[in-house]
Amino acid sequence: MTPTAQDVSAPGEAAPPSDRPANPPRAFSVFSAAELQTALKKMYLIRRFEEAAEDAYQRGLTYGTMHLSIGQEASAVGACLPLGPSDYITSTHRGHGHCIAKGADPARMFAEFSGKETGYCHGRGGSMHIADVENGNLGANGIVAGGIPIAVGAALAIKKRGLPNVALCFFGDGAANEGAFHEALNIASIWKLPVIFVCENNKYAMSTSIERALSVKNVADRAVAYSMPGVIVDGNSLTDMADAVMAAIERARAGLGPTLIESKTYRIRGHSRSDRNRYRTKEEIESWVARDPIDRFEVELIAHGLATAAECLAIREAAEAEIAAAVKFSNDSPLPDAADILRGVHTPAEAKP
Amino acid sequence: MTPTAQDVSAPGEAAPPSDRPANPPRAFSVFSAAELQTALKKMYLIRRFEEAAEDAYQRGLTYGTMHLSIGQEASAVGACLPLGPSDYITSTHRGHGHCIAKGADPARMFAEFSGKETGYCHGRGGSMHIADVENGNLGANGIVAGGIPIAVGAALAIKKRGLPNVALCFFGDGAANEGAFHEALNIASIWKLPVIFVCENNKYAMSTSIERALSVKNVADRAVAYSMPGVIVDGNSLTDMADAVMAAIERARAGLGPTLIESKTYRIRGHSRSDRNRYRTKEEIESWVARDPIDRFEVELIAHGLATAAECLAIREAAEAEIAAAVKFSNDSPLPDAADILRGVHTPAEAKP
Amino acid sequence: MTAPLSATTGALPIEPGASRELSFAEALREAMGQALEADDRVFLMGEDIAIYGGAFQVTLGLLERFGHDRVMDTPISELGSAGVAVGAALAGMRPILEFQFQDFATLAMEQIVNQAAKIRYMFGGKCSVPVVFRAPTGSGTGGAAQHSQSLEAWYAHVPGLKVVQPSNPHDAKGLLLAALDDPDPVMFFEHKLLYKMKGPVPEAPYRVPIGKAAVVRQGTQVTIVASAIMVSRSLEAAAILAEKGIDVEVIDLRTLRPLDTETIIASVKKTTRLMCVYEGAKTLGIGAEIAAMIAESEAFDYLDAPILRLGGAEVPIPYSPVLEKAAVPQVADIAAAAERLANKRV
Amino acid sequence: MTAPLSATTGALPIEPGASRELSFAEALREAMGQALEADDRVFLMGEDIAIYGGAFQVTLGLLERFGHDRVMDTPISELGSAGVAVGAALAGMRPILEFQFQDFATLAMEQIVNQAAKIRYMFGGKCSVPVVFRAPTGSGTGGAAQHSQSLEAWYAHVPGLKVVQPSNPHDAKGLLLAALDDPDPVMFFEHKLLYKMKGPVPEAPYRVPIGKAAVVRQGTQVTIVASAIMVSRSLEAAAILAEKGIDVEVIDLRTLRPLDTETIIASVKKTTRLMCVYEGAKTLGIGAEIAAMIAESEAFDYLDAPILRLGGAEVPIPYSPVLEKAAVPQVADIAAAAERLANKRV
Ligand SMILES: Cc1ncc(C[n+]2csc(CCOP(=O)(O)OP(=O)(O)O)c2C)c(N)n1
Ligand SMILES: Cc1ncc(C[n+]2csc(CCOP(=O)(O)OP(=O)(O)O)c2C)c(N)n1
Ligand SMILES: [Mg+2]
Ligand SMILES: [Mg+2]
Repeated sequence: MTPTAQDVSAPGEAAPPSDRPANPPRAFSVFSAAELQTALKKMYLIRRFEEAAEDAYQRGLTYGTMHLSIGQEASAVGACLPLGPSDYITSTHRGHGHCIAKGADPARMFAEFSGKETGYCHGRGGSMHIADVENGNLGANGIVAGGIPIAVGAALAIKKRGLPNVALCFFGDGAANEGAFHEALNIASIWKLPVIFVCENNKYAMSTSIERALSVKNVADRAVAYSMPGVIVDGNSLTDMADAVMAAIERARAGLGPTLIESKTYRIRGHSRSDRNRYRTKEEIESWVARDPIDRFEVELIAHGLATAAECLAIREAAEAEIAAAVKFSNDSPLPDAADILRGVHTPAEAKP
Repeated sequence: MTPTAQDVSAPGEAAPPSDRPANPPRAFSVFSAAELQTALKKMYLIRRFEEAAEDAYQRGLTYGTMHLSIGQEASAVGACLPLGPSDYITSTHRGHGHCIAKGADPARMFAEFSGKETGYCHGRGGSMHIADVENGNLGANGIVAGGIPIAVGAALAIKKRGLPNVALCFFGDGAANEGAFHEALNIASIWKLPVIFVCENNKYAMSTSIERALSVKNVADRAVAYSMPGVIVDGNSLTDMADAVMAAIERARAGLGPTLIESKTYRIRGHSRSDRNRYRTKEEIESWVARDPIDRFEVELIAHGLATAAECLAIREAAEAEIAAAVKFSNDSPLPDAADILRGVHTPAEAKP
Repeated sequence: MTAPLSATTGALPIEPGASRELSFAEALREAMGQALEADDRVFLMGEDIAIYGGAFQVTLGLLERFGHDRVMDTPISELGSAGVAVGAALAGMRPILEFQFQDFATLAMEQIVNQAAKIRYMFGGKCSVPVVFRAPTGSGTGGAAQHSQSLEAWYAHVPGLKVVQPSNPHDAKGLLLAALDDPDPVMFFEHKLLYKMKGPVPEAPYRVPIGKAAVVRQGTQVTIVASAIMVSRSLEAAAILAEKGIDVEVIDLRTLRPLDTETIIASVKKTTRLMCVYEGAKTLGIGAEIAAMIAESEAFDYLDAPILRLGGAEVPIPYSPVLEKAAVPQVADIAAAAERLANKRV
Repeated sequence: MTAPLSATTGALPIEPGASRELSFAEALREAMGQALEADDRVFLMGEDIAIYGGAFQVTLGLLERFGHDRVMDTPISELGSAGVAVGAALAGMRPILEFQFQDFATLAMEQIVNQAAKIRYMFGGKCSVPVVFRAPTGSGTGGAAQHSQSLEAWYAHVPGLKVVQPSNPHDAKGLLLAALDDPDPVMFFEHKLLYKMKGPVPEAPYRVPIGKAAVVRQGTQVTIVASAIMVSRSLEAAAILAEKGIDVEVIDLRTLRPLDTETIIASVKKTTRLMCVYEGAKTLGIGAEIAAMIAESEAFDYLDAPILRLGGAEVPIPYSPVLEKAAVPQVADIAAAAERLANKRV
């Protein structure tokens, strides 16, 4: 779908066609302005969701650990933009962004984050296990690399069922040193499965920099060990991510098998609550704050006449309002009933298919 | 050491210097004729040991499973030729060859294979767990890829202790698809450890051909994923193996880290007792029988004037006699005492260092 | 419920017309064949299960009938394969993954225990993971320490898993079909020494319910609780003791998780003496749970003697046959222990 | 033996001059520092143990003192790291490998159980594998199902392993130094909620022997056997019951394998009532072994009531605090159960 007149008809400062940059990203000719604006909104939702989570933590309202993806929003939203609800994703401990990008409701997410009965997992899972299976999100995962073979399995199911879908698998640079990564990529390759491996390389696994843990310069350099393309993408560019994933989807649909995409990005916040930031410099962090993926996408949208500054502001405010409402929904929600603790371990007999 | 006059002074048909092939393998200038003849003897010991094992099995005298390496002798002996007793190896389920190559006593090996108290492991281990730790053999291993990280650990100990040694790790093509392979090679690379990975690619993991299980053409192609050299060697050539390992040792000693050597070879026998050979053709097997590594090394030794045909025959007969004696030693040996079953689980208190 | 096994042979009485003699391996193969025929979602994965027919030939011939898409050889990648099975199950399939030996499932514990067992609960009960993990277990084949383990108790400790371990061909087929019906993950353990055991197996598909033990021999003086190969050994021991006038009841657990506590408690109340026979290491083997369960149950008051456990020796399984035999309970050990127990009084 | 903990605070009485108050984490850190100083062969491996100081800051500051060669960050490769530790131990070193959470050791079971635990035996007793695997365990921090497990019982089921689980700073230091002396592999489990617990810890190196339980409170009516965080919870429960006139003895297991059966049996003979309190899933948790051991021991005859087990609920650990608390025994649960038990009669 190319943008229609209607999509860009909003008032204000959208650049006139003559001023627009040459060589627009492919995503700009595939997705409508409305779709692209929704992507922008998702980035704001992620940012605000995590700021709200941080705030709840600082005010002593939360409990478990949390891993924030602030700074990585383009990677999550760009990768999910070409996916539909019947495509699968698997996510990680740093999964709020992926989950919102795949279309989850922030209110039920915040409720889950807060351990409430109204959360996606009825409070059983928490931040690290939010899943939205109906929307094709097979869940965040507390185990580094745990989701990689699961995504391959989902792709196997897609292939067996003859569906046109893909499974997209998010993981970090640290996960690329797990045996599960190796086994899963090998299997995906030999069976030519429709799976897209998206490594979000944010330069650190907790405190451990890739220089000290990874035996190659780029995670994508490992693709040759599995005879699949290895693509390096600027993970702070939503459109670069979307374009790379679109190419991988085409490859997968053509029966050519998996692609490994390395999204070079950066997490602005610490690894988790316990991070005292002993392992990176303020300068490094600030240099990445300056490359903010949301700002960048806004500028791009405006430059290409796909949104006006006023629209962007409205989108941001709508996202803020939505997260405020999500927090309120969560705060107003009940905690689970302790008497109910066993519910969900096994499928009840009457539900058996 | 270059061969001395004394080394080649045996009577008979050794080729005169003028007739010898140009470009001799490096091993022929590094090892003495006596050392090379010992290598030939080890190949014969391996062959006869395994034939004797097969015979014992066919006569119903053995019990557990066994994995024969007939056809792969050059790989084992060539790789171990440059090693000394303070270098370590780790081996596999198909480990008789490695064990003899590293200098073990076939009599105690056969006793172990036969579950006798006089065996290397006092009958506790059997074929799949023969170890000879004093000689630097950290053991066969019943777990595919189980020995790979152990070899890396031994190399770490070497480095920490400032020793000039290496650890050499044998494994099969099938093992290259295990997560342990990936994790171990990555660690060895980032820590620049003195370890040599020797993948004996005999084209099959049990019944599963590399074409159906391995996502690259050569296992050595995976070396780039760990920034180490990947070397493909004709594993049926003892000298090619020895030369490749010598280069890897030099690299390791220079502090440059690990090497991955892929030894292309073939097992002539079935995978194990239970193999009904449903997965490969007679023609394929026969084509490899024609490439017998022992014949080939003999021809080479003779061509280069390092042994005479008569010497080779004598070596072979000596090996046959040694294995016959080993079988007799084993047959004459007692079984373990069942009352002793708990011995060896824990280090006795008095032995604590 | 299954008809009780005959005390001497361990075989089920043949219902005329309904069943033929099949081996344990054949019974499993028939169950998988029927499941593959009946349900498109079912497929098999494992190392060398296709052309080779599996290390123990359990899947022999299924490749020819169902092709490589349904009978898939995996690379030697236990963790990855387990994860693939979990993912496929989440996405609507019903995979059966064969581990070549139970020992190698140690490589896949993460996926089995952290993912398969927990996903349904962690996700708030919104999905399920219908996967069956099959694995040959136990000693007796000279496999030594890394090919002979009986770690069933590990899985039986994990909420979210079901653990099944048949003792005869009939139950092998019926429990495997029941496992395949189950929407949640099932560990299915097959003792290697049973693969060649013959017994009557009805041809039409049937289910042996998960979670139900079977009283395979009625008795009044001692209850022996066993599973897998220990059932036939216990029946043999019971036959020996019968000649000495000691009347032993034998319970075949069939399912290790969830335990059929009712059947065990009822038996102990009747016999007043309990012995647990199992192959895994005695400490924290399945018999530990059974003993503990009885010791805290209403049956405690009925006990006329301490609860005896005959488990595996506290060693890695040794290679040499003389040691290997000594490492796990044999018929004579069971008979002697049961006799001691029968004569003990509080 | 350690001096008994004070019943109310769970702290050891201070011997003047001999010890200072340290936290559990500090005690472990001191033990590792002293071992690194005393023995060149000792080194630490683990994820983020160097600059970061470990997820729970246990190794904080050791990098600065001993450098990257002795305090080694590993990639996220639990199986590989465990194998590297095993290999280094075989080749003369004494590695301590920290798993960031016990849950992740599921990835390394192969190396721990098939290799570390069995190598000495498989190799005929010719070598040993002196490696210490440390891991934080347990729930109570909102880590949810994949960061809160208590799978100690798995390891306690494995011949060839020793399994240690201290309950206070004093034992943490002494047991860790004892584990490092041990020529065989030792699993060392640290309950996360204990890391900040303070208590007296002598400065000079000392050992708390592996395999010895401690009677941390003397009592006459009920024996509670516990370990890790359940020791202080049981002591609190005992203090509550003391006010009701119920006199509870509390045993701190300290070592889960090998079990100190002697101490437990002696206590049960005295009190005639046994309760096992543990955090792992009730089924086949460590309490199953203790109950079963007593039920077959000479103490059986002394029992005046069934053996009670208070274990974890049969669920993956849930996230929400209200559920998480309900999933494992709390002080009130222990007090209520012990009171019921004290009033029970056969
Ligand atoms: C198997 C496993 N090992 C260790 C951990 C602890 N852990 C959680 S996140 C993390 C770092 C992961 O790094 P990376 O994959 O780069 O993802 P990022 O956090 O940078 O997004 C670690 C070590 C874990 N959760 N699972
Ligand atoms: C972890 C593990 N998985 C499976 C097996 C069963 N098994 C033993 S050898 C073997 C094939 C190994 O193939 P390869 O590594 O190529 O060595 P080869 O037998 O060809 O020498 C298999 C599957 C095992 N021993 N360990
Ligand atoms: Mg990272
Ligand atoms: Mg092979």
